[in-house]
Amino acid sequence: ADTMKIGITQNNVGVDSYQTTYEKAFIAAAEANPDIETVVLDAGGDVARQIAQMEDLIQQEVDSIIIWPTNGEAVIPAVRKAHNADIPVIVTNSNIAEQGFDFVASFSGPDNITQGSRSAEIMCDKFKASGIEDEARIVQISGQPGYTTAIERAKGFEDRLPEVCPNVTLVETQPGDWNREKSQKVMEAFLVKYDDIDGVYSGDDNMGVGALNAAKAAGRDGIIFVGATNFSVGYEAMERGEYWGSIYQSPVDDAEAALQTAVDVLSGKDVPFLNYFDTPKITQDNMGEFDKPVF
Amino acid sequence: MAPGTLSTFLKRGAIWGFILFELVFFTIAGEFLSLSDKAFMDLDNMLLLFKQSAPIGIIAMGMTIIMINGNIDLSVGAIYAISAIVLLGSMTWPMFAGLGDWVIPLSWALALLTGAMLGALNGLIVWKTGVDAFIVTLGSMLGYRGLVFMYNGEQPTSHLNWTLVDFAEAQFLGLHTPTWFLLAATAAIWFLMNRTVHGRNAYAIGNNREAAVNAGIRVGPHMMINFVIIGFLAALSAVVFYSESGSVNPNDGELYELWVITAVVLGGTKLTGGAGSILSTFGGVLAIQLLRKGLAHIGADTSTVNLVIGLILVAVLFLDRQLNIKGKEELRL
Amino acid sequence: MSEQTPALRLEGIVKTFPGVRALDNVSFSVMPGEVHALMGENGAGKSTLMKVLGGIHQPDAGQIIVGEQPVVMALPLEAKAKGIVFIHQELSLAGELSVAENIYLGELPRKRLGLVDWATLYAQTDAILERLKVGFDARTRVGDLSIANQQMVEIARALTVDAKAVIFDEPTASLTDAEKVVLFDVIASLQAQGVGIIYISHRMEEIFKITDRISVLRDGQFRGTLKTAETTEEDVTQLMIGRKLDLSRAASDHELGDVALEVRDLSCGKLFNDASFTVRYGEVVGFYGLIGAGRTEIAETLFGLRDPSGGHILLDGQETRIQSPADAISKGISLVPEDRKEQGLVLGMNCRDNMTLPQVDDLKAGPFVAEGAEIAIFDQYRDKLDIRTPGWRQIVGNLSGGNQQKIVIGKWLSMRPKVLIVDEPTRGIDVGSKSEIHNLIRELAAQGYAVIVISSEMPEVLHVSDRIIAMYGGRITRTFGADEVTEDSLIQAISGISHAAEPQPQAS
Amino acid sequence: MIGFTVANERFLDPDNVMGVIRSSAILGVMALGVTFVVISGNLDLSVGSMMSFSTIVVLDLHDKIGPALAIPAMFAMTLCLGALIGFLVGYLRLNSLIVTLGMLSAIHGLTLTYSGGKNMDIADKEGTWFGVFGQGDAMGIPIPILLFVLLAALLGAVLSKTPFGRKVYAVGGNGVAATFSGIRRARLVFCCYLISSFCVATAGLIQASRSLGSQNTVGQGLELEVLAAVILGGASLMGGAGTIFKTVIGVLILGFIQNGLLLVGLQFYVQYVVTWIIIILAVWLDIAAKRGKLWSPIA
Ligand SMILES: Nc1ncnc2c1ncn2[C@@H]1O[C@H](COP(=O)(O)OP(=O)(O)OP(=O)(O)O)[C@@H](O)[C@H]1O
Ligand SMILES: Nc1ncnc2c1ncn2[C@@H]1O[C@H](COP(=O)(O)OP(=O)(O)OP(=O)(O)O)[C@@H](O)[C@H]1O
Ligand SMILES: [Mg+2]
Ligand SMILES: [Mg+2]
Repeated sequence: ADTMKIGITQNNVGVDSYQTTYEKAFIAAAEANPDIETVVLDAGGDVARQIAQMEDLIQQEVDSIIIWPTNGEAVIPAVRKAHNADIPVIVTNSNIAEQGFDFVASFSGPDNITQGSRSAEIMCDKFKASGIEDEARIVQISGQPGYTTAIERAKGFEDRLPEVCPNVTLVETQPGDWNREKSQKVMEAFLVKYDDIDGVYSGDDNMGVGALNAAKAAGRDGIIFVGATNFSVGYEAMERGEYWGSIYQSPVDDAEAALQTAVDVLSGKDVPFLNYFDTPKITQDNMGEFDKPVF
Repeated sequence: MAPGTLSTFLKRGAIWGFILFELVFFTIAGEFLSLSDKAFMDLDNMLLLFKQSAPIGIIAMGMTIIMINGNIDLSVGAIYAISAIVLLGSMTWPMFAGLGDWVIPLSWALALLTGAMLGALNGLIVWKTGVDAFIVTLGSMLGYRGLVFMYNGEQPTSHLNWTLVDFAEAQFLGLHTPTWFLLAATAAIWFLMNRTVHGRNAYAIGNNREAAVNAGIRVGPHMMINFVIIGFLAALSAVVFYSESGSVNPNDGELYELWVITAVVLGGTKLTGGAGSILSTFGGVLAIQLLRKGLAHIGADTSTVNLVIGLILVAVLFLDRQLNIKGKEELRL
Repeated sequence: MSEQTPALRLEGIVKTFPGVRALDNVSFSVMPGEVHALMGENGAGKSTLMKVLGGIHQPDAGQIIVGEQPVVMALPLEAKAKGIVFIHQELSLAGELSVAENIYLGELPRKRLGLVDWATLYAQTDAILERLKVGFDARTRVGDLSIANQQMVEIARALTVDAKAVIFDEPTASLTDAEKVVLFDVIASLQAQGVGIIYISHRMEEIFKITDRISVLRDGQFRGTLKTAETTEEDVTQLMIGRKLDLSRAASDHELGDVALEVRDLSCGKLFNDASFTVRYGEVVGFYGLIGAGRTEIAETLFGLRDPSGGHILLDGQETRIQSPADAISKGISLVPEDRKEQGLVLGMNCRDNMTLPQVDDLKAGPFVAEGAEIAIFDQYRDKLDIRTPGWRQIVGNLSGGNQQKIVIGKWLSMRPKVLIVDEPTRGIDVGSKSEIHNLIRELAAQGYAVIVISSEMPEVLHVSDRIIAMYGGRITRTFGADEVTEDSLIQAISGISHAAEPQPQAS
Repeated sequence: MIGFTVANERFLDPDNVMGVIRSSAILGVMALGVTFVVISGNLDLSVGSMMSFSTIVVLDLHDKIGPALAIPAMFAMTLCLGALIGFLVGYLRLNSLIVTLGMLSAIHGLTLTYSGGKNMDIADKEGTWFGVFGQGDAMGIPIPILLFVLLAALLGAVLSKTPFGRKVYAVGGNGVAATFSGIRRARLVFCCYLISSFCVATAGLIQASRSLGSQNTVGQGLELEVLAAVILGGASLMGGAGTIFKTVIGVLILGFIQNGLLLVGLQFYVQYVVTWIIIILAVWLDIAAKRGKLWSPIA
């Protein structure tokens, strides 16, 4: 068969190691397959640039486009253009809005809402185990304002928590911008402000570890830290027993799933429209089952 | 011909030389590195180049006059986002419900008005308080961004109107709608700066503010007008872009100020004010978009793109400097 | 004249700045068709008074009467509207704009829709430039003009409106004799049109040539008005500085030492060619020439600011290359530059810091700057040069023009160089201080310094120099000894018509 | 300030005040260097990205060659970057805004290449003494504060008392006149960028030591905050004005605003708006006091 030319436009590669690892894994997976050639682009978080990249990929007549949307709705017209040019589009990591489903071949990625719910469950289970499920007070450090992933995780968490632990109060939420240092500052202020914090939920482990550092520096023990996207720092903190749990999500799986979906679509296989890969809970109890994350 | 337009055009030729270099380089490199069978200089690709330059380019025109005037505006990215929110948000407001597609011009007007007013607010503060524009707009970059988030929290504001999308994607005489707006903005601003009293006074103010004051030029209103114009253009850029894309994230437009300023300075406008040319800014905008496109064309990865963009900026400056050296007789300062 | 109403009248004007009472109850008036000189030492308050008149400063007390009406002018714009045109002491131009736009700055002719009426603008400008007999046209970028020509642009502004009164604040400070003639013609024609003219200058010969009356300010106070025809230089000076001037040439005859500086066939591109001359210890060499003659460029080359394209520089008989000003300073060369605002001073810095700037590296106590030593230097030269300032902490930008110039001179004198080059040293300096500076230059020579004086004022060159080098078009045309020089031969030498033997400079 | 105290009584709690100063230390140290650059009439927008670089490099080298060697190695590498910028701006006379903007991007690329895009963490966090710079105490004062204060005192003295400092003001105030006064402008600007990069390296050290692990974007966006602090302190973008002391004030104002707003617990976007208002009011009142008039005299 001819080689397949697959273009990908990622959201914002430089911003965290998840996305960088994703990019590397994607390139590695593509190189491993002699039938695939790829153009790997990064939108740098800018919708306008991403749309321009879509147009460029269409103009370069690639066979398929994978997009990690910077904005699940803004890219729909660009996706439609690809669709009209008979280029199948695969959405990766975070989905586009429903209006655009008609123009998309498949979505491949994690389910961020479910991730948020699962974090709530991890946190609640731990409170129950410690017997404080009726009085616990928690704070949330969310991801960068405006990012779908940040929004969905927060939503999943906030919706699920009252269902499983109705008496736990979420006292305040502030964004940590996916940034460990920023999150540490936010947590420092929380610690000054609230004498009683039993749990911290952060949108990813990077921020979670920042919060953990703040708590350690202030000498506040006994706080339950739960995150998402288990980074290696988070994994290590769990090994040390300082950090309770997270969601295991591998950018390598994410990247390989997206590429495989594209290949499947191009070779005419039937693929499910929503192609979630599993992102299980990871806590100090079961972490032995998981490899340490590479990022 | 307005004074010096042609000669400054030639003197600031570095940017056009650089564009030429980019074209040649990416064409040749593309032969070896690109996956695509299409040439880099393919007509469609060049048409896309203009279209894709529009969001930054339209704002850059406003930034040029602000900088010629001796000020700077760091809040354009935030104004861009607010205007986009007003544009898309207002289309779904219940009070406009019965209007059908007539809501479009209304929303456009509202968005443009918003931009102009936010610009006016900046201008008014700069004028009346005497605080440096850098600080005022650094502040409003943050403050306006706060307003963006107030409208819809962290949620994107969306309204996909296919009539609008079709209009924005249309091509007239081969050029895309955004290209037309970019060209119109460029022409209008060129005319303003080279043909009108306001434009010439703006140059004088940026060049030697004391002299302008002594000559009886009212500095405040001129600055204010320019801030209104850049606000308007930031909104116009948003209107053009979001008509097509239909959804705005609250952090859209972040870092636009830096890209815009880069384009303007690449075009030879002085940060200290008083000198600058609209056409060269146009060149600066094209050069940046060409660079992004070219690097994508040859498939450079993220770290390379960052590295190369940075080094190229420095290289262009260096080239420009070499071109402008008057010779060995020059004073060594 | 006396029964007419004055074009302009000032009554009891008071203006204070922090630490300075710049104007203290000043009253005077200007008749239509009169050229009225305003004189006073540096810092006496002349510019301040005119700025009050021009709407740039607001008086603390007193009133301004134009025609019959008392007026309040909150803005320069309003002064202009009242027919008061102000030609500034410091150039007030936008260098990036064209000559025409600068002349009509703030009042560009308009068409509909706020468009500039370029045709009218250029036509009017060309007419004005015609009258001024200058060699540039309306479309030239002002930044490309020499200082003298920029000054002419400034002067051209006086001709743009139907003025009631025109204020010239030291217009000739950076003009050479050729342009002065033109300026005086302009003033005469304004006078003929019945415009009242206020003329500020430190040059007595001009004052006596063109003015009708002279008003004198001293330390911000009005000292009286004299009829020019009925007074003498001595009287005016007496009124200004409160004593008589000693104009005799001090300490002129002393032994000359060895050759300090020798320049052989020095060239720099098209700026100047094959310049050869020597300066001996104890000698003052004057450079005289028209604008663009290349005197400044030679000085800049000697100071390491330009790369010579050929020739040799010998200091104490040793051939040297001067790489940079720092290098020049370390080799004992100092330059008092011609443009004090751009080249001489950091306007936002205080007086002391400006004065000690070139030697701040040497004034150390441990790792720090020795403030005591600095203040000592400042005090020494403040007294020596009679610098008027409330104290060393004053920001230089707030000093009067002449006092700024003195700071620059003090800065380089305090370096105690071997070779001191002064470029237009007395530009904007009052008569008293001027003769002090002349004496100082002579004194320095007597102490054994080698001094080069570049000046566009013939009396000055004649007064201070042991030898005079005349330049024309980038070439040295002739060298005069103090005894052989006459005004006529000097004028011939600088206009390229002297000495058939000298090679004629190529037109460039 | 009063508002914050009323809104949350813990604002003036010594622990909180100490905390704010400590977390401002990183920003503050960088601002010290940028003050030199700004006074000399230039800009430095690369400090954030350079700080990420320093942090990543020292963390990486920590495990490879040990902290004792890693620290000087990181300083050397950061100073090289500073020297490069200094060369471009000082000797080649390129526009500093664009050069440093370009370097912002280029150094980010360099960092990504260096780290392979991964987070960088010290493997044995318990067993290293490296944490002392960010977490340690000396005589009850946190080391970051101590470093900040020492560096501020040192650089403050350099700027206000030494010939070098005097020349920085001169070059920023009027570069041409400074050259005419025999100041080697290129060398001086070069030195300012070296100082700036030294400060950045120190900030990177504190940052790395504080969290013993970090990400490629740790310094992202700090350049504007640093600049805001410097300007808030009264330095002029035109050069020639500003002091280290005022910069420290600017840093603290910014730090306390951020902390105060967090303590009040406003929505983050309300914080944005309030920060905007406070910054403009602060600068406005400052210059209004200087000119003795509330409204600007601009016609
Ligand atoms: N803006 C200002 N702030 C403070 N002091 C000032 C200011 N402007 C002028 N002065 C002071 O007012 C006094 C009068 O200055 P002015 O410029 O009027 O002198 P002048 O007579 O024009 O002198 P020159 O012949 O040197 O030009 C001086 O002592 C000067 O230092
Ligand atoms: N014929 C000319 N062609 C080009 N440029 C000229 C010409 N005449 C004068 N200039 C410009 O005018 C400037 C002033 O000349 P310069 O400073 O050498 O004169 P000068 O002899 O020092 O006289 P002064 O210092 O009294 O003005 C020169 O640097 C040059 O740029
Ligand atoms: Mg004066
Ligand atoms: Mg000269």
